Amino acid sequence: MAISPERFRKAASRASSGLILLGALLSVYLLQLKWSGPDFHTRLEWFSIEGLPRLTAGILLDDSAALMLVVVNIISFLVHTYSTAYMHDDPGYRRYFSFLGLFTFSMLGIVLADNLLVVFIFWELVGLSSYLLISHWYDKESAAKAAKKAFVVNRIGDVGFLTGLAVLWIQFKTFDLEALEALMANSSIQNGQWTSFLGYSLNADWLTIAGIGLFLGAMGKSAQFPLQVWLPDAMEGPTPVSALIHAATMVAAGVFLMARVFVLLDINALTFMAAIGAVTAFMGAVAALAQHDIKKVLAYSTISQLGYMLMGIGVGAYDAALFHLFTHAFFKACLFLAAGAVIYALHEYAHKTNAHFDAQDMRNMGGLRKRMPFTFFAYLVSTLALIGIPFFSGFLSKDAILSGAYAWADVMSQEALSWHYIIPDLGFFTVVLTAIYMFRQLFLVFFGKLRIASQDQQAGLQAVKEVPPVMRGVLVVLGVMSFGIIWSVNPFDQSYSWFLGTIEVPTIVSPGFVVDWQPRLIELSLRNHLEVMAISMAMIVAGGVVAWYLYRPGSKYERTYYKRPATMNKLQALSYNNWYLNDFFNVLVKKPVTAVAQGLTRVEKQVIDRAINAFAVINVIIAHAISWIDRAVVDGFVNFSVFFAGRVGVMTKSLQGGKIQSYILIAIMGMVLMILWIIW
Amino acid sequence: MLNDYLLSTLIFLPLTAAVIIALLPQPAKQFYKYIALFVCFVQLILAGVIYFGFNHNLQGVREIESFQYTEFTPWINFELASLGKLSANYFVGVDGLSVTMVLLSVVVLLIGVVSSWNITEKAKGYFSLYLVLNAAIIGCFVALDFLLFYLFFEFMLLPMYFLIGLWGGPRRDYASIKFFLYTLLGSVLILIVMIMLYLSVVDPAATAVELNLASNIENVSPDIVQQVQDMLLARQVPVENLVHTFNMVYMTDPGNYIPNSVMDVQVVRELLGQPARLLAFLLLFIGFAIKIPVVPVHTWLPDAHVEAPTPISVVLAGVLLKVGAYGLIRTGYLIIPDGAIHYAWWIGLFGVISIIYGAMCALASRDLKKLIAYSSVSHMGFVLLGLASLTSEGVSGAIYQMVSHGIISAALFLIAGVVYDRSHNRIIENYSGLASKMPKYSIFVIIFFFASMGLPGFSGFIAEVFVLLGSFSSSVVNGLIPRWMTILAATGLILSASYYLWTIQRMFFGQFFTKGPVEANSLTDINRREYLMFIPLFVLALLLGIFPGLILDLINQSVSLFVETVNNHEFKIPHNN
Amino acid sequence: MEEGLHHKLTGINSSLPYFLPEVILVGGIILIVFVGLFNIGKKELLMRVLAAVMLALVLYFDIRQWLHEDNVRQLFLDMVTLDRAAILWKILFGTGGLFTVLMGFKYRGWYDKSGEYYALMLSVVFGAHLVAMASNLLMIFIGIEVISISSYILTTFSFNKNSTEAGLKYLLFGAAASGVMIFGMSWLYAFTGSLAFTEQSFLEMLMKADALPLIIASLFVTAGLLFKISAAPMHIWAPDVYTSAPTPVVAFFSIVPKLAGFAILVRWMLVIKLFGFSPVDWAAVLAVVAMLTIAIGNFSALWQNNAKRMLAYSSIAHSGFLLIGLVAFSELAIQSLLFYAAIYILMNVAAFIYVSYLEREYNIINIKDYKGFVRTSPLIATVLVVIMISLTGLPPTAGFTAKLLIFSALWDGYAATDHTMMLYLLIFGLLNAVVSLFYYLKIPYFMIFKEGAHEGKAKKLYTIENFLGFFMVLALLILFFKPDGLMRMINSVSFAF
Amino acid sequence: MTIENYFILSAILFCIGMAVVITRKNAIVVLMGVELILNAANVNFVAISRLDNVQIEGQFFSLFVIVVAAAEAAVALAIILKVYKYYNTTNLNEINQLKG
Repeated sequence: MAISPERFRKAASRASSGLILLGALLSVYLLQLKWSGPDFHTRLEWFSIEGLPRLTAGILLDDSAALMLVVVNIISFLVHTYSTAYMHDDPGYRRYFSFLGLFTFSMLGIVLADNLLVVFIFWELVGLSSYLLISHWYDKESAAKAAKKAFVVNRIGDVGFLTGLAVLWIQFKTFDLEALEALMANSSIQNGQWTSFLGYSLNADWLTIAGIGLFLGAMGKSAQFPLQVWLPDAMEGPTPVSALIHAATMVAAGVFLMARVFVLLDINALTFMAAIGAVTAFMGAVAALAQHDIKKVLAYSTISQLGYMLMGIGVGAYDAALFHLFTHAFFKACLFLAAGAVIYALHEYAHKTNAHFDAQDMRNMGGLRKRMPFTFFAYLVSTLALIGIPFFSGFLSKDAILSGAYAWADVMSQEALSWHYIIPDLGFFTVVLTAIYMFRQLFLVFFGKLRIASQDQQAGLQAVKEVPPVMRGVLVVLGVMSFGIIWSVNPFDQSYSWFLGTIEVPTIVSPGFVVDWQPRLIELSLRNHLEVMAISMAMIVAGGVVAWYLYRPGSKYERTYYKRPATMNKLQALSYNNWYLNDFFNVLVKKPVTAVAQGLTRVEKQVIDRAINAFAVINVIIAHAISWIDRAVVDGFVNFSVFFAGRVGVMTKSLQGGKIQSYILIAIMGMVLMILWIIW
Repeated sequence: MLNDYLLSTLIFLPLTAAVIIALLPQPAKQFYKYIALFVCFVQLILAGVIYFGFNHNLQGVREIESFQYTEFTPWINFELASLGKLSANYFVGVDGLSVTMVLLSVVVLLIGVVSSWNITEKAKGYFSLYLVLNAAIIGCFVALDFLLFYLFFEFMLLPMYFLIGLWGGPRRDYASIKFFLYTLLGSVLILIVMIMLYLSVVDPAATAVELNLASNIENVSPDIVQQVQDMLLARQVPVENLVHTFNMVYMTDPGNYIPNSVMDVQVVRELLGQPARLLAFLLLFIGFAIKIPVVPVHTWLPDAHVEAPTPISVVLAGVLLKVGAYGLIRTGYLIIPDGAIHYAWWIGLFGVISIIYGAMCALASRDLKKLIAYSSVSHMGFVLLGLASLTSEGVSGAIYQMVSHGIISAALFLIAGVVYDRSHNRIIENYSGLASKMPKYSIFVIIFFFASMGLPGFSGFIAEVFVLLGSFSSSVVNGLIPRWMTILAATGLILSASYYLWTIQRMFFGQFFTKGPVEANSLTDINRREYLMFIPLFVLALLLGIFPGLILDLINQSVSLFVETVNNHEFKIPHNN
Repeated sequence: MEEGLHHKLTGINSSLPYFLPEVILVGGIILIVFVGLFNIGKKELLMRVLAAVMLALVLYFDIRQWLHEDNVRQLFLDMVTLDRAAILWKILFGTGGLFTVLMGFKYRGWYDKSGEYYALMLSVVFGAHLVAMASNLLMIFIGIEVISISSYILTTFSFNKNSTEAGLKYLLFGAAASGVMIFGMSWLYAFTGSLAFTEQSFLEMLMKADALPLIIASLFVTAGLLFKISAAPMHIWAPDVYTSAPTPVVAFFSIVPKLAGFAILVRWMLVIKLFGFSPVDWAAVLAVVAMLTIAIGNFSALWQNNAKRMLAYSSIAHSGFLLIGLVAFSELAIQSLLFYAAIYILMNVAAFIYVSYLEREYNIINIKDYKGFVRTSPLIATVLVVIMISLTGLPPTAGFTAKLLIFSALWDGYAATDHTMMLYLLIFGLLNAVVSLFYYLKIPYFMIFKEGAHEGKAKKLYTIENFLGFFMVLALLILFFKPDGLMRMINSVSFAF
Repeated sequence: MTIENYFILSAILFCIGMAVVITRKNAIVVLMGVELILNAANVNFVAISRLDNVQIEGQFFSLFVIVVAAAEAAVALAIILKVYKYYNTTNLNEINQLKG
């Protein structure tokens, strides 16, 4: 793509879309082949280091990977198609598509890799393409900064990932997932020592550290607390990118990774993950409440949903989490692309009316429902899916997670009241918040009047036009995927879902795991399904009511929204600023690092030289005589060792006073001293 | 026939060319660079011959007969009065540890010539000095005789001194003298150890000849060597028949040490209250650490880099720093493995400190070149950490990192050179939004910056990952490096991402403008010659990132023997509690 | 009585054939002084050729002795001992003398004094020959005084204010030093009743002597010898003399009298150490002296602006390095000392040749004046760089080999005796090699890095002394790559320990 | 008279000579101081030589010392004359152009 000449830009982008479509079709075919069949695994020898098992790289295709393949390919294809329209005037068009291609390639790499090292490689490449795509409009300072932030924050997670890899490596000397599973099953914990089949032994805590380390990688990529700060900023990238990378696929890679290594985790790591997931889900939802940027709301919502998924994995609801990953991929992509359509339309509008306003700020929107029906319906459908209304996909998957979480709390607390219940409770509470912020957005964007037009009287709502057919088509496809019926015959019960029916929860093999933990979870989650559904329905209704009350067209909020400052009170500020995490990072990490870095430079410059000077000061007797020579020293001999050497030199040559008798005296004194020294 | 003299050709070709350039009359000025280019190109071809003819299964390291392309010519032989004889030989050869370094140097030196294309001022001196430097570098990597190694090691200093001092930036005087003094200090420390070693080690083959056990050196069988060693241990060899040797391979064999000599392996001699061998290792370590450079003794590097002309920075970072690490491997680790094990913790610590400290300083640098220079400090820290771990992964990673850093840092300094050539200014704040003004250049910058921060797909990733894995598993395998060091070192990855990305953000992204003395119009995109330098480096970095086997296959056997040798050394470990 | 006299006369008579080089020297001195009386054209050249021929003859006979004499010979009633070590030293003196004579004497005064100049040169060489062979305290005294008195006069041969002042200082200091020395000798005579210091009885008597007087006496004598090698604390005369004397004389001073001092010190140390029974720990004393000398030489040289004065201090530092051989004092050490001495002659003379060439042709006196000289003559610049590297002791020059050997010897001495002083000296000496780089590098630094006024063609490049210097530099390089020959020559000298 | 008395005499002479050398400012007087030192040695040599009647080396030595001292004095006086021509003084404190 990058090397294709400018005039073929359209053709080239179509070709790449076509290729991805081909990929998508192939992946569907693969899914067909693979579905319920045995796992497909090939290995190629990659390279070797003497004395160690050979490093291999290969493809491991199991059900989840095959599904993920389809999701990635389809959404990527749709986004490619969408982008041909959305980006079509952009000067960086070719660059954009080549990076998009790079991204799709690396994402597929993550999905297919059979080897954690290879996963890590593609993991980084995905990060790179994310970096490049966020900074697509690199001349925007904020975009450049956001890209940097995304990469650096991800790096923090990567260090954890690497640590996890390193622990697995020293125990098992391999990164191959299947081999790891087998070896992990063969390792044992005795007296707090974790001994592997190969005979290496570590403190049992390292098993947890390995799990948490890998999870740290996922935290970075999937924007989990406290590393979620980069995702909202990443919205500086083009909207299709946000849809593909920062909503549907890349950020889900963390969840996917956790699913891949699920069997290797121990109970502490899982618990940690569940807690982090729940907290993130809650925090993301809160942060989404007070945003004004249409994409930021969605970004925080993504964070929140990713929190759900990781919580799902953490509570052992592996299948539910993956299920939510897939459903979420579609409806969130749909939401983003619809938001992109809105932005696109407003851009066109601004262009037409020569108005200057922020096309992403919801304060400028309103009433778009009438002019953009397609977009509105796509938005509506996927919003409903996100909130978890029955008949929509999100309902199925989210309820699966929640019931899993509830069952988990039961199991963990052994039916007694313990802190474990906070986790499903946070999950339920998030449902309320989700309903509130999504309805808020829906009302503010699509209902009421176009607020920017009320200020700019010349051209009203009429000037807003629906987006081109290509984009509309994409929205339709994605919108359809949000219906529950696609995923389950019985829209009220996810256990009827073909998805959950096929995906089996793998058995955790890490040593020290309670054997009946997983069966009990499944049993309990089947039992509490109805309660959970009831509660979450109640929550949604509550949320919907609150949202209607607060944000319905004509409400006080809606009327004053156009002129509304970013935040009105402390609580909103907390939400708007995403719990002040950025400042937290600044104060806790960035400032000290910068300070230390500058301090070290200063140390370089001053302290070392000063130390040498101080050393020289020991020669007090001669120091004064020397100072003027210091000033006279020119031409590059200004070096600290010269200070010292020079001082000695002046002392020695000052013996040379010019008076012959003092020469003799010095010689005699020298001899006398020597005699005294010998006699001593 | 060619194979017999391949390494010598590699060394003496540039020397000859340097003399030719020096003798050519002034009107032949424009040919100097072509001669230099031709010579480096021939070297590349010869190195290619070495690469493809290299037998992967021969280990070298401590087995004198499994070195390849060896050449042996007696050099200095005379009696040392009451101590026996002194023998230094012109003994060169490569094994897996050195062959990679030779390949790397040849490539980087060729790139260096290309990037010197615009040097017209005092071109004669420049190119002849460059070629002398070239010869010394190659010599360092192939020498198997300590004296020969030391000769080449010292011989690098002077050309470098002049190259920085004559063609450098405004503060070149200071930088060059600082460079010279620092490195000379280092080599003096190495000299002490060299004296200690050759007075303690005998050449069993030559001694056998002296003892009339064999007619000449070629006829000495392993049995005879064993016999000599037994006699040595039993103190049956008359003093006048001892042949003191500088042979670095013999120095790795405990059997060749004279009983009760200073470096003796059986009895721990003490110097200044310290076991002599440990002290010797320490001296070697400090000596080479200056060259690597390791943090407390690194301050010459930023100055030298900032002031050096671009091609010299390229060679300095690409190859010269590796000489330090290579020297440490070849001498410190192999000859004094007991010291290496004893000080492994400290070496690892200094590695980690270098990683973090270098990255911090890079973060605070305002000068692009200084930033890259400090990043070199940081990256060479990984080499040290990998070596300290003494695991296959770690050591392979360390050597891989040397190669990788050689390629990538060369490219980075070329990058800094591109801006400097055009605007004579390297202060990061003076630039913004170069991506719009110099798009192709920016692409290369981003590629190499990411390569340098260890992005997978590039060579640096493999290297750093294996260093980290190695140092992490060290705690289980041999218990040398604690795990927290690895985790700390891994945070260096975050820092490197921050300083590179911050630089990209400040210099290349955003609206285009320039400040200070920078002329906006002078900033033109890269030309064909610069492409010619960037593309091979890019291809190499990528190739090595995707097919690590290209290098690992060469070094595997040697590294495995190296690790085994050092870990299971038969030298008595001095315990001082 | 009669018989004794006869015996003595025949002894003297039979000694004469082995005294040929010295006889030639004396003859040469007389001849040159005689010819110098006539005022003829191109007198300097004639004198120079005459002196060179004489020295070449001396060298020839020295070398003949080297080739034919394998035994130790006591000559002139045991006043002098001719052994291979002495012959080797004599060869070095002859070579050094020849080199400096070839440098010429470029004084342009109202009256040509070259006759006296060369005659005095030869007499210094003569004194050095005597000293090298001396086996009697009287012989030491005479030899040293012959050297000294000639040197005093030579110092003034610049015929200017400074030169005369330096001559006076040199003389007063030297006179005091020799006074101290013979006072010490008189005490030794008192202990032993003999002046033949190499004899067994002398040693036995010394061992019986009281410690304190013995210490004082032997230190007094040693101090007189240290004066000749300009070692601390008896070095103070050197910088003044070296600065103001004519450059060839300085080159000469830094070689022949100094090495003569070492020649006798080696012999003297052997005696005074009393097989290790000496009350003085000579290794420690000399180590301190060596360290002081190195430090004073190096550190003072750092601040010198005058090239000659810098070289003067550098030669003091080199005395310190040579002293290391005496500190270690093993066979290896003395051989290394000889090697170092040989190399030192080469590099020092070469340095002075070019410094004096530049001084003469370009009036370059201060180091700053060297600015940009590389543009005038890259060849000379390169040669000077090599010389400076050699003086610093870096490869690929013989200066490195010399340092390597002498430090090896010191290390071996340390390993054998565990004398901590030696270790300190080793470390100190090596670190000082780094310090010395500072000032040695100054000349190349100014020559090459700095822009200067020098332009155009080199003047009078093709002179004998430039060629000589060039060959010396070549020799320095060759002796690095192949020191075997010289070393084998030195190896054939055996030292009884 | 025992031999010790000669030693004491010579020691005193030596010290006086040294003191003169160090303290007196006139170059010629300093030279005389040097002569005193030499004579101190001579006294020793001759005195000890008395114990050794066969070889009388000490006496020869002192003869040589006297001769050498004479030569030295001749040279010294010549140089001092020269110095006087340049400096118009023989005060050693003022003859210090060379230093450092």
